[in-house]
Amino acid sequence: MTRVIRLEIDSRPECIELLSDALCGVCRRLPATEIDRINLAMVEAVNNAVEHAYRGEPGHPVWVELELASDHLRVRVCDRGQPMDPHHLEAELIEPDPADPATWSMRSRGLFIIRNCMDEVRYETRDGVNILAMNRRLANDPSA
Amino acid sequence: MTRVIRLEIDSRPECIELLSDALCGVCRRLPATEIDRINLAMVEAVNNAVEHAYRGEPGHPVWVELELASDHLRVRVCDRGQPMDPHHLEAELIEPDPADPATWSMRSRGLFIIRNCMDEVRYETRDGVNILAMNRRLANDPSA
Amino acid sequence: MILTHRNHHGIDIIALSGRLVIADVPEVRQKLLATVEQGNGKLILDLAEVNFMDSSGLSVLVSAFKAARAKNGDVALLHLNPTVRSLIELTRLQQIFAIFDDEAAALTRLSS
Amino acid sequence: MILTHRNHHGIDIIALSGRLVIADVPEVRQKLLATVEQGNGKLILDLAEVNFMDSSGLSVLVSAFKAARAKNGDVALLHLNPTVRSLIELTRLQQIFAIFDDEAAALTRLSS
Ligand SMILES: Nc1ncnc2c1ncn2[C@@H]1O[C@H](COP(=O)(O)OP(=O)(O)O)[C@@H](O)[C@H]1O
Ligand SMILES: Nc1ncnc2c1ncn2[C@@H]1O[C@H](COP(=O)(O)OP(=O)(O)O)[C@@H](O)[C@H]1O
Repeated sequence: MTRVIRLEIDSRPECIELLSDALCGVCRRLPATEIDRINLAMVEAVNNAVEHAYRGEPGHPVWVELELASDHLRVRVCDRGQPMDPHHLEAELIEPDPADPATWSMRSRGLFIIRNCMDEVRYETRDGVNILAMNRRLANDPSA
Repeated sequence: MTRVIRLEIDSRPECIELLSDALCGVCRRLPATEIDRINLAMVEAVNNAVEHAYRGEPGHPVWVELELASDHLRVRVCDRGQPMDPHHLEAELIEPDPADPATWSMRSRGLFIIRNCMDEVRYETRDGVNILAMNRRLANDPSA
Repeated sequence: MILTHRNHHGIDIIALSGRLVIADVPEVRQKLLATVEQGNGKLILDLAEVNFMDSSGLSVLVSAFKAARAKNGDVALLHLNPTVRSLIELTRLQQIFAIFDDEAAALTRLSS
Repeated sequence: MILTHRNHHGIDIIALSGRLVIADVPEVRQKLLATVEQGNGKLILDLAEVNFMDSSGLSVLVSAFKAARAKNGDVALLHLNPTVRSLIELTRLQQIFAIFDDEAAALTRLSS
């Protein structure tokens, strides 16, 4: 049986923790390492919606749809801000080299982290809503 | 600093647990007995939205707004179904009497429970949205 | 929701677990009413593993009580955790349910 | 977010706690950069009490590292819990940060 809950906050950094807390509550039956990676992927996607899609402006909705099924958890992070160039999704990690200051990058790790935490990641814009849809296959049924 | 998160489900009984889990996650810093009573009040209000406002029909939105402040937690349970006669809010508990089968009531405890778990309870309908607004004063800051 | 069902000298002992809420009410109500109907109407509900109950859960307990009384039986509640106990006390249902922490005591009460 | 700050023979030791995420980044970045600026650029970050970090938290660590290197200093990370450690390793930042489970070892490294 598939069940869905939608979590919505205002685009303010201090509200992102509420999404984390709600997600961790909803996922409480999963193993802790599984919750950690799903939470991290969600936080990175929400950070991007707040920072990039809305350019750090508060007063806009960011919402997360959690779809719980017996064998997967789908997380959709949605905003109505500026769409992302989907090429960003494929960017590779810059290997940090202690001898080369140019590799000491302060940015561009979020989407790499998301791709590594989740099994499938897609981005689309539909009717003015940007959706980063992530899927995680599960061994343990989160609703059992 | 006041923060708000909105939690939304479809009006199906099996989704109500997701609201409980999300609420307990968001309130995790409160004492367990405090979480219990806030959760119970929310569940009773959501039950009523699903059972009465939507007459048990799935396919309609039920949402909960949680407003966390340093000294209170406000919970608003909202639906777009049939409004409630606000007099129900004042109904007293029927004292169960082992000698009197007429007092073995199967219903009418939800709103009594809500009033007892929370410090203030109000009901209003605005622009087609029914809102059961509940407030709980807190000794411990849930966001600290 | 239903954990186990056993019968001890004509007294049905049913242990529930998890949440006793609207989503589980139809299944649990049906099970309890069928048990009362097929048995003597003497029922012990072990709620040790029930960690959350709402008013729809209370209504299931009351409907089992009604059915049991119609057969001159009774319902006893066993092993309430603090959350469930405070809900029962808030709604004064301890006035119609016998409540025990000890199964032997509940059995003695229902045997009499 | 900042728990404590002490100085041990010219090496700054800062312990952070809780979540190191976007909401906390401005405050923490400012504190770390001010510490590097006022000190020798030798910094130990004790992350024992940090239970969650995102990429904005990583960026703060990297900006402290850049500032420290600009003064010929260095940054060592101490007491990573498994969640934080796996994030550091996923993003290969263990290639630029010295990581220790033992404060004495971190102090020895930064003293050299
Ligand atoms: N939701 C978004 N909307 C618009 N642009 C985005 C979004 N997410 C990411 N981007 C763009 O993709 C780039 C890489 O994102 P990311 O890997 O998360 O790292 P960072 O956000 O730290 O730069 C960002 O710098 C930004 O230009
Ligand atoms: N959200 C609602 N919308 C419409 N009617 C409601 C709503 N909530 C409660 N009611 C009415 O108030 C009555 C008492 O509600 P309650 O105390 O929760 O007990 P119960 O739902 O078990 O009857 C219900 O039987 C119903 O008639």
